[in-house]
Amino acid sequence: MKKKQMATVISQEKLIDGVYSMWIKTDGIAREAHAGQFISIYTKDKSRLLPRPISLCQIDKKEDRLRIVYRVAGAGTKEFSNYQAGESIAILGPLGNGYTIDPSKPVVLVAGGIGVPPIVEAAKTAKECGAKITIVLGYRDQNTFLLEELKEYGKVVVATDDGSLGVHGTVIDAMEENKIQEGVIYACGPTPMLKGLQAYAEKYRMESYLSLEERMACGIGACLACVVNSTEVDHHSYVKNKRICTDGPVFSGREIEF
Amino acid sequence: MKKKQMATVISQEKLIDGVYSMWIKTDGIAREAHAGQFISIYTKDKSRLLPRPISLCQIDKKEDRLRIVYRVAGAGTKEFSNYQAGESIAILGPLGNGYTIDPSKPVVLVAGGIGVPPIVEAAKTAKECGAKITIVLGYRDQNTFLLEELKEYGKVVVATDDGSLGVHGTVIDAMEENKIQEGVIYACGPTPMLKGLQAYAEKYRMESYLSLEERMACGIGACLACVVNSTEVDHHSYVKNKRICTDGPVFSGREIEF
Amino acid sequence: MNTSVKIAGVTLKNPIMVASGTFGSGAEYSEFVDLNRLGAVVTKGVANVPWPGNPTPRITEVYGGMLNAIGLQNPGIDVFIQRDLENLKNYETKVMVNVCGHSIPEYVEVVERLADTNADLLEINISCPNVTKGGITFGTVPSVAEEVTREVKKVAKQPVIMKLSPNVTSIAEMAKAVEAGGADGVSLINTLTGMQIDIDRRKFALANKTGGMSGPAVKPIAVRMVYEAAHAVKIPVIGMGGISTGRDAIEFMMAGATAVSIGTANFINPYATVEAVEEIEVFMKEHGIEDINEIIGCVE
Amino acid sequence: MNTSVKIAGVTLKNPIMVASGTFGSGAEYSEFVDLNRLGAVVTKGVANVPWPGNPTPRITEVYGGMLNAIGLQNPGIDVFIQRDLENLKNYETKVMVNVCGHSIPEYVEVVERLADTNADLLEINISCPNVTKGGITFGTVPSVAEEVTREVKKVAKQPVIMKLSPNVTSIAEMAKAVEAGGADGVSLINTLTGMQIDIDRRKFALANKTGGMSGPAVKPIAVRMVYEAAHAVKIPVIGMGGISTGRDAIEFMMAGATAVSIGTANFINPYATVEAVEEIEVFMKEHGIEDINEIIGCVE
Ligand SMILES: Cc1cc2nc3c(=O)[nH]c(=O)nc-3n(C[C@H](O)[C@H](O)[C@H](O)COP(=O)(O)OP(=O)(O)OC[C@H]3O[C@@H](n4cnc5c(N)ncnc54)[C@H](O)[C@@H]3O)c2cc1C
Ligand SMILES: Cc1cc2nc3c(=O)[nH]c(=O)nc-3n(C[C@H](O)[C@H](O)[C@H](O)COP(=O)(O)OP(=O)(O)OC[C@H]3O[C@@H](n4cnc5c(N)ncnc54)[C@H](O)[C@@H]3O)c2cc1C
Ligand SMILES: Cc1cc2nc3c(=O)[nH]c(=O)nc-3n(C[C@H](O)[C@H](O)[C@H](O)COP(=O)(O)O)c2cc1C
Ligand SMILES: Cc1cc2nc3c(=O)[nH]c(=O)nc-3n(C[C@H](O)[C@H](O)[C@H](O)COP(=O)(O)O)c2cc1C
Ligand code: FES
Ligand code: FES
Repeated sequence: MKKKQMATVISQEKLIDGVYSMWIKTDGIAREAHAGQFISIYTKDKSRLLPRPISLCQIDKKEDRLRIVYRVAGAGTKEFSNYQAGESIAILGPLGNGYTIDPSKPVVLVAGGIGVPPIVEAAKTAKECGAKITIVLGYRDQNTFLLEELKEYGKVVVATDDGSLGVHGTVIDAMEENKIQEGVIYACGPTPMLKGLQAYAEKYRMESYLSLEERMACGIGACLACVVNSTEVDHHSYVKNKRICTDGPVFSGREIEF
Repeated sequence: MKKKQMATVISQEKLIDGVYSMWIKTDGIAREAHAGQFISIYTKDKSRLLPRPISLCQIDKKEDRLRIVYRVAGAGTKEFSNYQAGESIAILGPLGNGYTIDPSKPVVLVAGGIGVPPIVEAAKTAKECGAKITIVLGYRDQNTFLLEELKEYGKVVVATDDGSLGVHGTVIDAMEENKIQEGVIYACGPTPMLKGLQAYAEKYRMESYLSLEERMACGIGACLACVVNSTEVDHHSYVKNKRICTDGPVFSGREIEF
Repeated sequence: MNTSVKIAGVTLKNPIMVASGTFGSGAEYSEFVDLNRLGAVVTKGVANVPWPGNPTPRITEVYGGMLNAIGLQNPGIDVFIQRDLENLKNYETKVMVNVCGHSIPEYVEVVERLADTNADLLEINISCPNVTKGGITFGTVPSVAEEVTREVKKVAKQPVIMKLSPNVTSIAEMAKAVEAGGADGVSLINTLTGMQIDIDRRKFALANKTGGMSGPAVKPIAVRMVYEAAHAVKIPVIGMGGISTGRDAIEFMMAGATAVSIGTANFINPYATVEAVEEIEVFMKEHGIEDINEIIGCVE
Repeated sequence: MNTSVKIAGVTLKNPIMVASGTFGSGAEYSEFVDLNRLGAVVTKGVANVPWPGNPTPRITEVYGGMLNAIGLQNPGIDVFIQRDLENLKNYETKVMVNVCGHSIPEYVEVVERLADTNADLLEINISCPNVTKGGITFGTVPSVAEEVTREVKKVAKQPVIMKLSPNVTSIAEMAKAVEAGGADGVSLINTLTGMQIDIDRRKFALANKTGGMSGPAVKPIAVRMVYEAAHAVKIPVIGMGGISTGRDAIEFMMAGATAVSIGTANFINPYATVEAVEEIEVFMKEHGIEDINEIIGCVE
């Protein structure tokens, strides 16, 4: 069940410039969460009132802890980056549908930039199911994060915008180069990347599951802020507008019209 | 010169329920301040933007430190009461005219409730000038604060609303009872008390200097929020509206029409 | 202690309602709050047919609130009656249905379809773009607002609450106009039109350029308008705009509101509504208020 | 890099001015900021004779801003010219004098008296209570606003900027009306009328019941209105309402303002104006903007 609750920061770590990793202790939210879901975090600065949606990077059900990895994009995430262990924060979650991993087919995890974090928990889940895992990661340059951790879960292919590491180009370029043409794509990253993957999946007749982003207010499907055009009518308004916060954030590539 | 600057909380202490004492280290403000002046303190909670005016209770010029004593009246002062040593706070000051003690006449310091704090520095100043000092303090009940400290500076007479300590009644009752009819009154406290003192001073042909309060925005005389009706035209608008933040907060009893 | 209030003959167990569009049709928030605790559930604006709404980004954050340009996305009256109103039959709370339209016939059609449903009250949102008048809203011209009211009243089986836009020179004139048209009550304020520009990208923050401002930042304007409307008309006023707590609700009631709606605050705290109900009870106890109706318009 | 802008033939060294009533006549803030750094100093509203203003409390705090009901206390035009304008001669900055009145003859009298002074621009505040029209403000009826403009223009020796009230249905109509009356520019927004009630004491927070809302909370409404006004008229627009920083100022300029005023932010940070001047320069460097005039109205 979704709830708003106070959680406690366990640890905060800077991964690279502008990207932070935080573990938080929840009161049951972690126990109910799974890969691909997100929480919304409230800021303390009262000039900003809406919570910030952040994906779950790791879920430790046993200890009821969550890990998030986030980029400082504005004042809200800047505030988060200043939290110290012991700090009490308000969160809402678990939100969204998350990834449903099909272990019977090769699992292709694809992520770009700040889309990498949710792939960690997805990889862990896939590995637990015994799936065959390939991981494709796109970064701006050689300042990567979570890369070493992800290597534990399967074969990792890297692409960088500036060519300083791995394939010079996008994750799509890397996938073409490595002939990754089988299995199911589970992806998270910027919209152009997801659009590219949708086409890639169609080209090779792969299934794809893409995690989308949009500005959110309620996070629970009530306000209709966070819609994306869908190929079929949605089950809320019957107008081909799916709600990313509840129908998603993970959608089949076939559901979405970018 | 007035300035806005960051200051550092040195210590915070609860005096009685709801009344706190805080020492802060300033960057020059304390050095330029004197008794009866005030500072304005900004809250960190961004829903509240205007600073809170608080009188100076003690001034340590040598160490560039100030002491304030304040009552939790609302959300702003509640926030202040949670500050810990080391906390950085924004302050504006020194503001207002303050008391000009005439050491050649008996000094009668009168304060009620949360008007007591500025009397401490006034007493110190008067003592340094070698004045004869009588202190009259009004409290709600026996839960007094700053009383012991003030006893160092002169004879102290106490009145309480419920009679649990000293004279049962107001500071005026205490003054009548103790036949305090000579010298100059320097006072701070709630408006009804100041009004009573104005009349008292007239009755016994004493001079009086009263420290007033009003809601403030700028604190420096620009916005005209904090006016009080005066007997003579003011030198800003020539309409008998003196500005408490700059023409005051201390006024001669003869200047004011309550 | 009595917390119940009456709006146009309909008794609410307490004055706390939700603001249309911020609470869906109750289903989503029922995971957080017991809908039975609310005075009424007010549903998202519904039209005669499904509306797709505006392109994204549909919302952005502003100091102390937000701008929205959802564009009244809704499934249309058919699905609404079958699914949303049906679901609300499971709760012991009143239902106010918010109605939108591009033209008077569209409003009338929706109101007619609601006649034999479990809707207790109708709230007519006249801040919708008016296609017959070139996109201006029905809610900014008194004579047009009066006309909508009159036509809706002709067919309505439930009491009609007209929801007023704050983007007007005189809210008192607007309230009087809809009262003259036969309204059974007014609710206000809808959102204030605002704009935000992303200066780094040189783009509007919202795809729609402008959006409606709501949240704590608008409260002082809303309280003033509720006060003015309550002093202009005899019909009851439902107050909203920036209410987050029970104390905020009481401020609106003292200004003249008979009931209040909590909107944007639900996004900030999904428990806001029930917490407000509790806070009102605490306030009443502390101040020895026997009947909440005592405080309505008590500050003159 | 050019930061200077031109308003009705008057060149400001940069677009940062102060909002009338929040900066006195500059003297008080000169202890904090070098007035020479400002595009212009805009003085507190001045009438033909001294006005005592309203009873206290005159201000109260609201979420993200404040309400004020100072009531235009001012020393009258005589003292103002002798003392305040005289003092401003010591600075190399432009001076815009804000003028208030209860009737057209009062406005005209003040404007005539300013003819041979060092005032560079006149800003006519038409949000004052209009005694001849029973207390409504001049600034909410287009025809009345146009008339004030026309009469003032007849006698004015300096360019006339009409300061518009946001408490209207259409700011575009108001801007067009004063343009038709001959205004050389418009400035907006003045404050939004708001109200606050102290529920524990069952009293209005302000002695005047209502007050004008200002501060960061009103910014989205102000940006929208500046955009609408700039698209409605050809004369320059001076934008204000919630500006605290250089980036806020740029947002208003991108919406169509040629210059901007900083008001309530001075109370929150007395250095706000000069800091904004600096921040604008930083933004221009970062974004390779050679001339600030490039960005005026650049977001369409
Ligand atoms: C389902 C979901 C999961 C997300 N997971 C992560 C994550 O794991 N790690 C991470 O770093 N970020 C994640 N984001 C993005 C994150 O929510 C935004 O970066 C954050 O809200 C920005 O807040 P701010 O106050 O720092 O910046 P703001 O000042 O609010 O905005 C800064 C910039 O971020 C953009 N932005 C603001 N809100 C959103 C939003 N809701 N979605 C997308 N962009 C936004 C704005 O367009 C603006 O350009 C996720 C977003 C969604 C919707
Ligand atoms: C010159 C001056 C010196 C002061 N010195 C002290 C002091 O030494 N110690 C102390 O405890 N208090 C002092 N005060 C009062 C103090 O400023 C207020 O209690 C404080 O601003 C309340 O802020 P808040 O956010 O806690 O409460 P709010 O929620 O803002 O208000 C709570 C209550 O306090 C009242 N209030 C708010 N602002 C003011 C104000 N500016 N002046 C008077 N009452 C106000 C309100 O009417 C309200 O009833 C002084 C005030 C002035 C003007
Ligand atoms: C996301 C969102 C959607 C809204 N949708 C509607 C709507 O469909 N119909 C309507 O009359 N008002 C709608 N409103 C306006 C609210 O009902 C309410 O009048 C306004 O938000 C002010 O209240 P608040 O500040 O408590 O949110 C909407 C507001 C928001 C924030
Ligand atoms: C205390 C105060 C006094 C004001 N006095 C005047 C005035 O005399 N004349 C005027 O035209 N506007 C006056 N205003 C309005 C401001 O000039 C400005 O239009 C408004 O406050 C919005 O800007 P801000 O949000 O930056 O403060 C006053 C505003 C405040 C807060
Ligand atoms: S954020 Fe409200 S519906 Fe998705
Ligand atoms: S607070 Fe602004 S003049 Fe006193």
